[in-house]
Amino acid sequence: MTWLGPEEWQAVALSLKVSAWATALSLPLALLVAHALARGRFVGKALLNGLVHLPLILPPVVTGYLLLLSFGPTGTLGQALASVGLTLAFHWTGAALAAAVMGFPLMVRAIRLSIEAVDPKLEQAAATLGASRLWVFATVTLPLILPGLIAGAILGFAKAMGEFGATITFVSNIPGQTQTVPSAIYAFLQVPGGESAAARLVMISVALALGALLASEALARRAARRVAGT
Amino acid sequence: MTWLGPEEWQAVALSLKVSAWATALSLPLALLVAHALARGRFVGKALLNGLVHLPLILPPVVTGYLLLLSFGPTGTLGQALASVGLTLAFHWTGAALAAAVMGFPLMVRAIRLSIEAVDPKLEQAAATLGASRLWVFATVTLPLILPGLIAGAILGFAKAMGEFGATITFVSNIPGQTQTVPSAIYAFLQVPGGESAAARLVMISVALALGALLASEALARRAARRVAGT
Amino acid sequence: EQITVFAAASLKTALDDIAAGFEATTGNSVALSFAGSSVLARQIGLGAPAQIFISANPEWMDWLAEQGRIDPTSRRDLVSNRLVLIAPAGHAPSHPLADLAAGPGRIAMALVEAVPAGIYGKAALTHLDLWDQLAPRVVQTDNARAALALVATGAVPYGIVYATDAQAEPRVMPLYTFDTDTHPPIRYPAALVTGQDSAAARALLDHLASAEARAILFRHGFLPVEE
Amino acid sequence: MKLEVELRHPMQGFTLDVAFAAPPGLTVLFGRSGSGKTTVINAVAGLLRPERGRVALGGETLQDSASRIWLPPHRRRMGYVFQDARLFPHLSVRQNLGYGRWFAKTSGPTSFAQVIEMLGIGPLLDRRPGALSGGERQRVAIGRALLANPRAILADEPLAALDEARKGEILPYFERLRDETKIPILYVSHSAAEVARLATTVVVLQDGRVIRQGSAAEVLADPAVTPLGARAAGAILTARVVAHHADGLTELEAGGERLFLPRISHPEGTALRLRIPAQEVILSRQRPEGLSALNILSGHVAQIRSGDGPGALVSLSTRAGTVLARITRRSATALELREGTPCHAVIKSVAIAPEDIGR
Amino acid sequence: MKLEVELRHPMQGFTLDVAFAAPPGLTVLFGRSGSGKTTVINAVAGLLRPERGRVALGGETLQDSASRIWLPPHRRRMGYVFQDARLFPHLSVRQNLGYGRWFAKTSGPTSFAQVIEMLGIGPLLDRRPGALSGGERQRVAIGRALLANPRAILADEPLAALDEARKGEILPYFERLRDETKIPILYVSHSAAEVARLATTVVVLQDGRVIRQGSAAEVLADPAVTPLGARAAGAILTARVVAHHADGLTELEAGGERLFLPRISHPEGTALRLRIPAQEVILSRQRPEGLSALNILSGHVAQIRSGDGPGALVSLSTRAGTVLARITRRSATALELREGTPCHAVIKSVAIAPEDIGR
Ligand SMILES: Nc1ncnc2c1ncn2[C@@H]1O[C@H](COP(=O)(O)OP(=O)(O)OP(=O)(O)O)[C@@H](O)[C@H]1O
Ligand SMILES: Nc1ncnc2c1ncn2[C@@H]1O[C@H](COP(=O)(O)OP(=O)(O)OP(=O)(O)O)[C@@H](O)[C@H]1O
Ligand code: MOO
Ligand SMILES: [Mg+2]
Ligand SMILES: [Mg+2]
Repeated sequence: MTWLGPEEWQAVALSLKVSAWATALSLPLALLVAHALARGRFVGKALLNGLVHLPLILPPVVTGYLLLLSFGPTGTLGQALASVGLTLAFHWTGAALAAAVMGFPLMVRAIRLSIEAVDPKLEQAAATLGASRLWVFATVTLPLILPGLIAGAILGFAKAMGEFGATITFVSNIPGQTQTVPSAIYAFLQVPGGESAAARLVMISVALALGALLASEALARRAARRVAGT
Repeated sequence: MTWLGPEEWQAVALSLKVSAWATALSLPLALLVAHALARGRFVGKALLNGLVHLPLILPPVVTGYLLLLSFGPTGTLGQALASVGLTLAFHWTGAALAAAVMGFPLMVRAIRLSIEAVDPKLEQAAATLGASRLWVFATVTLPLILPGLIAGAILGFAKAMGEFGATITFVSNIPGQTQTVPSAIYAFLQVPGGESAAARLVMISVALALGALLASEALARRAARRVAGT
Repeated sequence: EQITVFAAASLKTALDDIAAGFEATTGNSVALSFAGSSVLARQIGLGAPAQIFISANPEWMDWLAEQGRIDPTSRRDLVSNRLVLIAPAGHAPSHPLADLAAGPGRIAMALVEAVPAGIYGKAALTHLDLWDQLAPRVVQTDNARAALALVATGAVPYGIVYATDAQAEPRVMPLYTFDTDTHPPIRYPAALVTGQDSAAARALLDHLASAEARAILFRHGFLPVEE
Repeated sequence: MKLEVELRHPMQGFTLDVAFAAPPGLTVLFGRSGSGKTTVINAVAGLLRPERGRVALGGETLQDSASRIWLPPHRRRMGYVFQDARLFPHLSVRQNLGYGRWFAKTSGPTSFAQVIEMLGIGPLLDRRPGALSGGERQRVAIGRALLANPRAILADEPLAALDEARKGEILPYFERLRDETKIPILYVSHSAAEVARLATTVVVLQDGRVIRQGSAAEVLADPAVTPLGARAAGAILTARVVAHHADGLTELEAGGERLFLPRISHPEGTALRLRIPAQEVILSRQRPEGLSALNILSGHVAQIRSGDGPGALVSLSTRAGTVLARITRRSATALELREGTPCHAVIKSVAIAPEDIGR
Repeated sequence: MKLEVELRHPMQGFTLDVAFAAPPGLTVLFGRSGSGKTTVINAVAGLLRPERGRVALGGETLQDSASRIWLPPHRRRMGYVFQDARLFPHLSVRQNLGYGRWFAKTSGPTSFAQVIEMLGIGPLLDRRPGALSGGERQRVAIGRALLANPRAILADEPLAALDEARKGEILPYFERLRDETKIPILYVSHSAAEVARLATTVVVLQDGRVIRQGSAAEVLADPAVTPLGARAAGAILTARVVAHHADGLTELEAGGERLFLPRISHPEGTALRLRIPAQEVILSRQRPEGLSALNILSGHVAQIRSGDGPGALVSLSTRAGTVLARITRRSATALELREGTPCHAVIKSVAIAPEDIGR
C-alpha cells in the first residue's frame, strides 16, 4: 500500500496483537470475576465490584498513570514482575495490560448479565446428576453464557482497538514497540495536515474492528440457535 | 471544604449533571436500538450494529472531532439544531451528548444481552392475552430486562463520569460551563505538582460513581428478586 | 543502535525529518515517541527507557532536573516559537485586537492554566489588559493543536496558537503576532536522560543543535532562541 | 361459533397436515405424545406461522395463506392455557390473573371472584409464580386465560398436573363454559375420563394427521373406533334426574328405564349426559337376581365386534339408548351372543362415576 | 436400602414438617396440589436446605442439621426426574441422556439402548430439547435420571404429560426397577392407577404434614382409609400365572382360586400383584350363572364400612385373599349383608386392566 508508511502498518499490526492478547488473557479472569459477582456471596463483593468499574469511572490518563505507578520500573508490582522476566512498562505487553484493564469492566458486565440470566434450576439439575460445581459451570453455565462471553470478548477487543489515554500514559508512544493505532492517530493529529493520514488509520482500524464484530455476531447467533434448538 | 476550589466544585456539579442527562436521555434510545438488534430483522442491521460500536473502536479524540464536525457551529446537524434553539458545541449539553455517545455501545450491549435472555414464550403468552407488541414490550419485556437496563444505565453513567477525550475535543474546557471533572483532572496533571489536586478530584468522582454503582446494584437485586419470586 | 527520543507532540513533523537525516548518515535508528510534555516527563520520572527528552516548555524539564532524572549539563534550548492570533482563512480585519475585544466570537486556546501554549496566551492577553474581558469567551482545549483545529473547522472564529501551527494549517490565517515581551519566553529545551545516555544519544542531541537540524526546524516555522 | 382449521407445516422430521372443524362446544384434540396437538394449537393461536393454512372463527378468517391474511396473536383473543404454564414471573398471581383483562374490552362470563374460588387460588394471590407448586402454577394459568374474556379457548393439558379432587372441582367449570357460552374450546387431554366427560367433538391426531373426527357420542360409542384405547370405550346416554333418595342415591330416567347413581347435585328435572364405560357393563342372558348392582337395562344385541385381542365389544340396543359392553370372547361364546339376542346389561351404581356425568 | 427422611422447613404461609421412611421398593408421595411433595423431594435431593432435618440413605447420613452434616447434591447421586423436565437446552437429546453417565463411576442397571427403546425416543436423539413436544421432553428427563446410575430415584409426576399407551410402556420399567434393584424410589403421582400399581409404600401428605403412611397393600386395602378418593380403593391379590389360553385369556391361580384376565405377557409361573378395584366388584348372595363375567370368588363378609355417602365398602375374605367391593348401601341392605355372611364376588376379566397388574 502506498498510502500508509511502514510505521503505520506496524501500528496496525501492533494494535491487533495487543487487542488480541488483551482480550484473550483478560477473558478468563473476567469470567471468574463475573461469576463471583453474579453468584458469589463474600465480604468485599461491593469492593471488588467497585474496583472492576474503576477504569470506566477514571479518566483514562489517570488509569494509565496508576498503572505506571504500580507496574512501571519503579513500581512494586513492576519490579516483582521484572524479577521474573516480565516487563510491562514501555513494552507492548504493557499496552495489552492497559487495554485489558480498560476493557475489563465491559467484559465483566456482559458476562455477568449472561450468568444472571442462566436458570439456576438447570444448574441444580446438573448437580443432581453428579456434576460438581466446577463441572456444572463447565458443562452447563459456560455453554449457556457463550453469547455473553462472545459479547464480552468483542467489547473488550473493540475497546482495546480504540484505547488511547491509558495506553499512551502507561507505555508511551514508541513506534514499532508501543505505538498502537490510536497513538499513531494522535501523533498525526498533533501536526498540521496530518488529518488525512489519521483518517486512513481510522478507517483501517474501524474496518478491522467491524470485521471482528461481524464474526462475533455470527458466532453468538450460532451459539444462541443451538440453545433455541432449531 | 478547604481543599477544593470553587471551580473544582463546579466541575463536580457539572460532571454529575452531564452524566445524569447523558444517561437519562440515551437510555430510551439505547433500549430501542438494543431491541432492534436483539429481535429485529431488517436490512442494515449489521450497519446499525457497527455504528453503535463505533465510539468504542475509535480513539475518543476522533469521536469528539467527528462530533464537532457534525454538531459544531459549522456542521449541518449543529446548524439544524441551532435553528431550533439547541446549542451543543461548547455547551454542557454537548458534553452530555459526547458522554452519551461514548457510553452508548456499553448501554446497548447490556440491554441487548438482557433482551436476548427473555424467554419469547412469555412474550407469546402476553400476546395471546391481547397485548399488542408495544404492550408486550412495556409489560413483559421491560420489567424482565430491568436488571440489564440498570446495568446499562450504570455503565453509561460511569463512562460519562470518566469521559475525557471526546468531551474536551467537542465542547472544549470552559470552566463552569463545560469543564467536567476529567478535564479538570487533566489540567491539574499538565502542571508539575498538580498531582495532589488531581488526586482529590479523582477521589471525589470515584466516590460519586461508586455510590451510584452501589445504588444501582441494590436496585438490580431488588428487580431480580421480584422475578425470582421470593 | 536504537535511540529513543521522547518529544513534545508539536514537534512531530520537524523531528521526523531530522531523525530521518540522522539515521541515514549514522546508521543508528531513532524511535520518536510523541505525547504531551507532561505525560513524557512523568514517564521519564518513573523510569521510561528514553535517552533524550524534548519538552515544549522549561517547567517539565526543570521538574525532571530537580529529581536528577536529566543530565543538566546536556540541557540546551533548541528553538523558540511565537504566539499568534488566528482566524479562519479569508477573514481580513484591519484592527485585529480591537475586533477581538469587541467580540462576540469565542477564542480557542490550549488550557490556560496547564498547557504551555495556553499559559503563554493568557499571559499575553493579561499583559494587553484584555484577559478579564475575554476570559468568558475562551474555549480551552487539551493541546494547542486542538485549538487550531477548532479555528480551522470554523467552529470558533479566533484562536491563539503557536506560529508554527498557524503556518502549517492553510485553513487559518494569522491576524496578529504577539510581541515576545508580552509573555514568558517560549523555549523547547532538550536534554539527555540520566543513566540512559550513550555516545549515539549524545551524537543525536548534538545533531539536534546542529545548523542542519535547526534549518529544518526553522523551515517548519520555529524560531532561533534569542539569547 | 365454529372454529375451522386447515394447516400444513413441515418441520424437521415431522409434517403437520390437518383439517378439521370445531363446532361450538368443546373439541378434544386427542393423540399420543408428539402427534402434533400443541403444534395445532400454536398455529390456531397465531404463535406458529404455518407454511400453508387457514383458520377461521365464526366466519371471520384469522389467517389464510392463500389470501395472505394474518391476524396477529393479540388480535385473535384466544384464551390459551399453555402446556407449560408460562406465568409472568415478575407479576404477582393477582396481576397474572388480571393481565388479559387490561386488554379485553368487556369482562368475561365469569367474575374474578368465581374463578379464584373455583381454582382454589385465593391464598396465593399475592405470591409470585416462583413461589408456587407445579399444580398451583397450572391453576393460575387456567384462570389467566379464562379471565381474558377470550373468543375461543385453547387448553393444552390444563389439568395434567392436578390431583383428582382438584380436577373434579375444575371440570364442571369447563362444562358450564361448553354449554352456556358460544365460544369454541380446543382441549388437549390424555385422560379418557376427561375426554368422555367434556368432549362435544373429538379429533384424533396421529403423526401430524387427523385420523378420525366426529361428535363425541359418535367417536366414543362407535365400536369400530376406540381412539382412547380399548379401556376408554363407552356409550353416552341422555337421562333426566327424577328424584334424590334418602339413602344417598339419585334416581334417573332414560328412555323409560330407571338408573340409580350415587347422589349428584343437579336438581330434579335436569337433563344429563351419562357415560357408561364399556368395561363396567356385565351382560346376562337371564335377568339377574340377588346382585349388588342396582341398574339393569334390557335390550338386544345390535352388533358384536371382536378384534385381535381376547375382548369383544357388544352394542346393546336398550330403551335408554345404545349401551356398549366390553366382555371376553370366551364369555360371548359361552352366552351364545349373536346380533338380535335378547340380553340384560348389569351396571353398578358406583361404576357410573361422578366425572362421567356431565350436562 | 432404606431412605429415612425427617424435615422441618417453614416457608411463607406454608410449613413443611414431615418424617417418614421409604423402605426398598417404591414409595409414592401422594397428596393434593400444594401439599409439599416437590418440596420434600427437593430437600432429599439436597436442592433445598431445610431449617431442620435429617436424611439418611441405607445408613449413610446425607444431611443432619443436628450434627451439621451436609452432602451437596452432586455427591448424593439421586436420579431426579423433575416436575418440569429441566433438560439442558444446549445439549442434544443424546447428550442430555448421557450427562449423568459422565459422573457415574459405574453404569446403571439398564443400558442406554434399553432406555431409549422403552421411552421411544430413538428418533429424537439428535434433536435439541427446544424441538421436542411436552411429552417427549418428559420422557427424555426420565431417561436422563435413570441413566445416571443413581442410588435412589426421585420422580416428580414423571408420567403426567404422557398418553395412556406411553404410560403403559414405561410403567413396567419402574416395576422392574422396584423389584430388581435395591434402590429406593420416591415417586409423586396423582394417578390412582399408577399409585396402586407401583407403590410398595404410600405416604400421604396434606398441608405439609404426613397424614398417613404404610405399605401400599395396607393403605390401599384399609377400608377406613381411601387416600385416593373412594374410587381408588381396591385390594391387592397375589397370583401366579397358570396358563395362556388360545382365546387370548390368561389363567391365574390365587390361593387355589382361578382368575381369567386378558392375555398378559408374563411367562407361566410368574408371581403377580393384581389390583382389584373395589368399584369393579359386584357381590351376589347366590353363585350367579349366565353372566358375561368370568371371575367369581366365594368367601364371607369380613367387614362393612359405610361413610356419609350412599356407598359402603365391603371386605370379603376369600381363599385368594381379601377382596374389597364398593357397593351402595341400598344394595347392602337388599342383600342383607353382615359380618360373616357368605357371599360371592363377581369380577369381569376386562375390569382387571393391564395397568393394575404388576410384579
Ligand atoms: N418459594 C416459596 N415460597 C413460599 N411458598 C412456597 C414456595 N415454593 C412453594 N411454596 C408453597 O409450598 C407448598 C408446597 O409446594 P410444593 O411444590 O412442594 O407442592 P406439591 O405438593 O409439589 O404440589 P403440586 O402437586 O402442585 O406440584 C405450596 O403451597 C406452595 O405454594
Ligand atoms: N421446533 C421443532 N422442530 C422440529 N420438530 C419439532 C419442533 N417442535 C416440535 N417438533 C416435533 O413435532 C411433533 C409434534 O409436537 P407437538 O408439541 O405438537 O406434540 P404434542 O402432540 O403436543 O405432544 P405432547 O403430548 O407430548 O405434548 C413432535 O414429534 C415433535 O418432536
Ligand atoms: O504538546 Mo504541547 O506540550 O502543547 O506542545
Ligand atoms: Mg404438547
Ligand atoms: Mg410439585
